[in-house]
Amino acid sequence: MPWTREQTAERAAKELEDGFYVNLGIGIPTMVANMVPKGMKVTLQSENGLLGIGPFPYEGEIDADLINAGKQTITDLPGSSYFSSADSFGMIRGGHINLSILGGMEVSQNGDLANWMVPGKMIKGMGGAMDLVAGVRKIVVVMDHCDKTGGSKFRKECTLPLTGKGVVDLLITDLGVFEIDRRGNGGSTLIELAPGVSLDEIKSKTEAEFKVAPGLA
Amino acid sequence: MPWTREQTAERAAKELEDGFYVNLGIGIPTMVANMVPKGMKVTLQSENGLLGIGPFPYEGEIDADLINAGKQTITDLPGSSYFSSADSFGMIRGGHINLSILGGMEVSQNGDLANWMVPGKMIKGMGGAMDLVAGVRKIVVVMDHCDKTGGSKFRKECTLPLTGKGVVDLLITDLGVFEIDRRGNGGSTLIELAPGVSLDEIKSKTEAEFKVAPGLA
Amino acid sequence: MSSKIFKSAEAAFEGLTFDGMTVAAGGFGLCGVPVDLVMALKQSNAKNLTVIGNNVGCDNHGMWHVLANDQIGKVILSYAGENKILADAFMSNRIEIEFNPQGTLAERLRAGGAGIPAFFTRTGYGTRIAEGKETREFTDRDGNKDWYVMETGLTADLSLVKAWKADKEGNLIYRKTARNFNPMIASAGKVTIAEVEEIVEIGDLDPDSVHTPGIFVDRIVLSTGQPKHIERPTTREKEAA
Amino acid sequence: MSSKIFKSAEAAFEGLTFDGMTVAAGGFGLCGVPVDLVMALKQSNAKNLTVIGNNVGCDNHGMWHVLANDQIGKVILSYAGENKILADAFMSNRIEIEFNPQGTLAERLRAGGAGIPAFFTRTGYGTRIAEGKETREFTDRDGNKDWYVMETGLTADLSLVKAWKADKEGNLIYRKTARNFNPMIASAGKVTIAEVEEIVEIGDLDPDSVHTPGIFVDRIVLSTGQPKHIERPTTREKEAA
Repeated sequence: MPWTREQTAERAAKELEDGFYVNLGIGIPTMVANMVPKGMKVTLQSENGLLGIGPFPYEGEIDADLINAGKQTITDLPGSSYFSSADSFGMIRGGHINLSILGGMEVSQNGDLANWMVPGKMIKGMGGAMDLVAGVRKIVVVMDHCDKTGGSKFRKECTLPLTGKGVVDLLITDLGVFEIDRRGNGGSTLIELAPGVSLDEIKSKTEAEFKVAPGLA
Repeated sequence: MPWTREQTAERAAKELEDGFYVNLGIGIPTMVANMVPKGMKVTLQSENGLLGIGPFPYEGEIDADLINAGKQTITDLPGSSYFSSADSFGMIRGGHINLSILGGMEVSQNGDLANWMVPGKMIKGMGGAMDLVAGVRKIVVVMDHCDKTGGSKFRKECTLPLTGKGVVDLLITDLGVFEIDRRGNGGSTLIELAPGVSLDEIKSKTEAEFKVAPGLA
Repeated sequence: MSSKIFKSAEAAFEGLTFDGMTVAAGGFGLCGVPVDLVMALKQSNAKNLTVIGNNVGCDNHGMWHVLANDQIGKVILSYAGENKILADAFMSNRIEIEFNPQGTLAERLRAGGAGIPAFFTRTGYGTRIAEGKETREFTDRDGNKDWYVMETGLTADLSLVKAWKADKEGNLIYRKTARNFNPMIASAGKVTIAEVEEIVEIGDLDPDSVHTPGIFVDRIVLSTGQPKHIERPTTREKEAA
Repeated sequence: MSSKIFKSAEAAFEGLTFDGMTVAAGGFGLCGVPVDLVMALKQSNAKNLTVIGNNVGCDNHGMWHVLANDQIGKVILSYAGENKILADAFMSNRIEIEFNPQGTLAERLRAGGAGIPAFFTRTGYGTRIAEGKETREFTDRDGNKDWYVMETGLTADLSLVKAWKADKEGNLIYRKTARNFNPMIASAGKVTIAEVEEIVEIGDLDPDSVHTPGIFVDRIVLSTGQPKHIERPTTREKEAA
């Protein structure tokens, strides 16, 4: 049985480590914020200029000057800090953020990511996605394994315009988890299967070429 | 009679305008700080990170955390602001400082300036001088017209290593004032003589070629 | 001694606008937007503007009004969502949009203000954003070789920023995430106008805590106090006691 | 949850030093220098260091001690005055000095911390500083064509900074002109240690007034409170009453 959205987020949360500074994208990645293990310290960055994102505010306590990158009202925490967009992306581009978990439209077997535009449709813009994938130490992409028509979103080559070339370290889909050796040209390796998902099933639903970790074959 | 150091500084002070942000070098330029006309607002920048330099502190009120670029203890003023060296030189390089008055070893007729090293001697370093001459809107150099052996310091070409190429707008010496059309390739023009200094005298003491403004010839 | 303080946004605009000019405005979504100044830009009726900002307003808010008044020929932004007029104008080729990665846009504005004509960034390498731009390989601090894209600095004829507090020198302090693009945009303008919620006396701001030194601010206006809009008000339930 | 706070400069250095490493240290003259950390660097006895800073101490102070201990092979600085050992070592070719314009050095460190491998600046064009470097013509915002020099980002294996206050997250606030190179150096270190005059509780620093966010600070030590030296104490007379 494939992972649910919640289970996919829980799998992504296993990439968190104590002391990490993390940037979470919109959608399933946002759910990871509530899955930090007890006793582990993780600091969330919002690329519009906040380190230390707190929970959503109580009604009546919202502050128009305090939003996240998804334009939602949020709160800060004791120990938070605010900074400009230039300083924020200095942090990101300079490799100071340990981990970013992002959604994707397509990922290729060499770690290319497409998640910002579909030709012919109105382009909303890439916002901070291109900077995050270029700068953050480890990039985890969370997405459905297949599109609505059953086509593989994990591909030999992305068909959509890229957000970044050779940027994805780990791909988590509803069917399994792939490690991508984006720097070493070692390609992709399936390292986990969702419970009840067979190797044959994931192979049949994947266009990308991948190795299979020992123990899964 | 050539201008004294004080008179040279007073001549330089005529370049100040209301609302100007100004960076003053060490030596004669520093004296300009005390020559701002009454009612004129001039804000002094110290490139180590202060906008709004105040007077020297009273004894017993010195603060080791508050120095100018010459390492002297200073004070700030109401309305001052502190910033990092990167932000300070962003201001300078970005053309936000209206005027800098600096000392010089040699100036050439096309506006080159040498004021940071003498080959064979220990090099102290250029500090912020190269950034100032490259970034500040208007560069005024104040120096003695001749060196100790009577040689002209205003030259066809500088013989010392340059601080900046084509950077000086106005040269004030103890003998007179030269405008330098550093962008338009219009060369140098003598626009003022110190009282009692003749055109012949300044010509005989100057290696650089220069035009003479109408009224002085 | 002339004052930087102007009575109104309209007064602060006097003599500054012309057709074909470039205007940069602070804000991220509806947060930290100089709304009075943007309306004064609309009232100026200057045409064929190039507008720089993270976004150019969104439906019925901010720079959207200037867009709706048909004053904008080109926008330089990172996000064009939630803006139907912009989408329509773009899809029918009535407006040019130059998409920038958000961090690249922020850095281009900082560079423009700091006298840096160009810099290299890994952001966008191998994507459409790099097409037609110079690329080059550098080695990072960990010894990894990577390809980088050259991006250029951005400046504006007029910069419009929103701050929380200003003193009469033009020193600015921003509040929380309303800071966003405002500091770099303040530095990138040939002329910069700041709209602020409070004007305090000289000496009332802690000089160690000033975000934008007064040197970057030419004119200051007190905000008329329009309500701040929120795109996605989000709250949580109070836990049971 | 591991703590960023260490008991002493020596403790904070544990496991961080090695021969041939690059160390960047904040300070301008004797102002804003992490003196305890610099002495710990001396005690580490790591050799053949490359040291980055505006200056490398001055006679009997700061990084001069590390220099006097013969640990430094190369310095990257903007000012080498008031430092006899450095002058002697340089004139006798026992040390390499890379002179940088002060603003270029500051920007190179900022660039290194911000993932910018190279940028262009007008500073130094046509001088010795530009020799061997790529130069290129750009047009500035006023339409002036000028030549610019390409400079590269700088990072360090270890960065040593001095701040006024820190909280336990590593958020830093500097005091007056003791800020100088410290913020960029904090961002340019693979590992950054901050020496501070006061460690406050989480929540005691105003989040709008933090100069260096804690993400850039790995280890924190409380200063032992050595007296701050002043190179040129300068005062004025009290006016007659």
